[in-house]
Amino acid sequence: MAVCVAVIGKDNGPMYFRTRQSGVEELQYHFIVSSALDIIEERVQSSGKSGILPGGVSNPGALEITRELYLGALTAQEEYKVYGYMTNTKIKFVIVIEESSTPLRENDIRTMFRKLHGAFCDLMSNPFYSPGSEIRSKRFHDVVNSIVAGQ
Amino acid sequence: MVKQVRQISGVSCTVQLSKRILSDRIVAGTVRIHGPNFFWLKRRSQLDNARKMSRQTARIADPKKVNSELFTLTYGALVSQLVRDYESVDDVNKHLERIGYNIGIRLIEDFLARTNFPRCHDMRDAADKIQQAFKLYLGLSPGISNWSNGNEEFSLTFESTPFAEFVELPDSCSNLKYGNILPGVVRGACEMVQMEVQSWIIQDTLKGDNITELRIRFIKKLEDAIPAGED
Amino acid sequence: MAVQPQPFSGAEELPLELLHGELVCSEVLLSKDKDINELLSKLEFIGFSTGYRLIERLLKESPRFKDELETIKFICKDFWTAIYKKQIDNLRTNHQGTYVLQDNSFKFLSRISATKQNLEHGPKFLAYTCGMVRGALANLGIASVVIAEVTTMPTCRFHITITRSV
Amino acid sequence: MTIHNLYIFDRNGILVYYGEWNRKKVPSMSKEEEGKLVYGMIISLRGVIEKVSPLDIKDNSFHYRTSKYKMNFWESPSGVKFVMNTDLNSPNVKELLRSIYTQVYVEYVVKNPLCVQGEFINSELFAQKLDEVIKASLSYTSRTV
Repeated sequence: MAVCVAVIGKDNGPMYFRTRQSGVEELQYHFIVSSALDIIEERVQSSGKSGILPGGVSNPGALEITRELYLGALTAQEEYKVYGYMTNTKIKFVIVIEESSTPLRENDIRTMFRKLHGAFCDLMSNPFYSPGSEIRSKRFHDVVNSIVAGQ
Repeated sequence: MVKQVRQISGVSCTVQLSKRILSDRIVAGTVRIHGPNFFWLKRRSQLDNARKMSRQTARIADPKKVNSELFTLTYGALVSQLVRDYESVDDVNKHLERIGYNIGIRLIEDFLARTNFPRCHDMRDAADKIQQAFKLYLGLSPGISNWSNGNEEFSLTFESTPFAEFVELPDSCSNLKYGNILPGVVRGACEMVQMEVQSWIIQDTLKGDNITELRIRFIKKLEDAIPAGED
Repeated sequence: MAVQPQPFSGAEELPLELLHGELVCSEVLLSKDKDINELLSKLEFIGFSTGYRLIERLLKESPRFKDELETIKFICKDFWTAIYKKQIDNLRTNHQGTYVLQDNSFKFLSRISATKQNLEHGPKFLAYTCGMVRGALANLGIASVVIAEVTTMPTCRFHITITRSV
Repeated sequence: MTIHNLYIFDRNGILVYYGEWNRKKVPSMSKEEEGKLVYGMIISLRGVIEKVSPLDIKDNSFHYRTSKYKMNFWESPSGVKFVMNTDLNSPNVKELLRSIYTQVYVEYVVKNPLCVQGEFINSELFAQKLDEVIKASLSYTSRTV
């Protein structure tokens, strides 16, 4: 079950942060998301020119992680798993999933991100939304709600 | 860093603090969490594969959809520009209608050339053709309803306001008629086929109505210009 | 009789073409003192905003770009085709962040006579597209300056100078 | 077939274009005056034709012929009027006038944002495309007639 959904801007500042419950635990999620960003950066950097490295150890399949927008599981703790996604425009989505009795499949996670990305594109297409600013859209909020509610 | 944050308690300050942490990242650069060996190994292999895949290019899914999205976004950029340019929202509404009129008088010529339709003989006929034009140019299928008794007035109904599917009006624009280009287009197009009409939006999904309704009223038939010096 | 009827196509492209014509030629964007530079900057900004938002949608399903050149190639091929139904005819680069995109029959110039007098109107018809390219690149993390020139209508060139690439 | 000249009037009766290909007599008046005369004549003529018509059909085209030339009229549903003078051997040019409207007028006047409604069409591109259509029609007919 998704307990935290975050949208992080190009400048790595949060544009949207939603936790299932507000309160003290919110801070914890901020920290989890913040750490996840480091891993996202590592994963996507090697696809850019800056990642020229010596040697040539090959590991087929790893590529999917870099060129694909969906970045998969970033960290896994006992009580939660963190998943990441980065758009072509360097907007990062992070979803924290609480481990529960019915584990979510990879496809369910992908669907969540696709839904979130769709909602984000629609938000960006609103001429009255200024790109990069804090997200206050009701429509976007509704989509996130449906993700958190597991619909 | 973890410990540092966890030591702080109290909800009120947490959000702000965390935001600062997140944005400080730009200045501070990245912090590596994993052991360096693991990291480099992985990066190297990713790069290698990225090279292999370089021929695979991005593809745009549906070009036809792009047309309507491009129009929607350009129109949106125009409306928000006008909202910035003009102090009064009423002025923006007028300008949008005027732009629509100017587009309508050109669009109708293309429509006539394409379809080879003759002039409309009455409003029923006109309604039918306006509906076809919406389908042809915008891929929309508005409904026709609410005919007046004399068949001189009717409504075009849309499930939602055209070109506004992504729009959420800010509070400062509550009087903005976002789709006001449409009545202008209809007025301009009809005028070119000798029909003076009035057209206005009476329901708008952007304002919370269930549908968007465009009312069209026949005013009079326009006559050919009489040459100078004749009766 | 004499002339073979042309097959009609592209009805769905016409609304944008007419809207663009309105923006360029009507007075709606003109300030009271009819300052042409202000008009150009408004057209450019409308293009910028459109390009910035459009690229978000266009690349929703696409894999990430490898580098700057791949991004520019995308602009020349897929982006251009999506908007203008044709590719850029010629792309040149100095490999130091300057790219020259040449379109031999630019859509927004294709109805206009190639007279000297109309050449003055050229910048107005290109500003929206300059902005659109700059906006799309900006959202992809490539800050640039885009200027355009008309040599003989309907041929024109877009010069992209990268100022900062992320 | 010979095409002498072509007048285009907008829906308000203003002469917005005039072109000639094979006009042998130099006119004795200005283009504007001549335009007014031609427009006045076709409107009156159409009025008469409609009034005396034995059929209840409104047509957007007609022609009249003298012993030397033929004047052809076609009007778009939007009221743009085309008047073309041809020689007597020419077949009906109604379709030609229609294609001038759909392929040249709509494409290079209506869709050219620099062309303003009611103003004289000052576009070389339009003139060039019009010329191409006219010439194509001539070569076509000379081969088949």
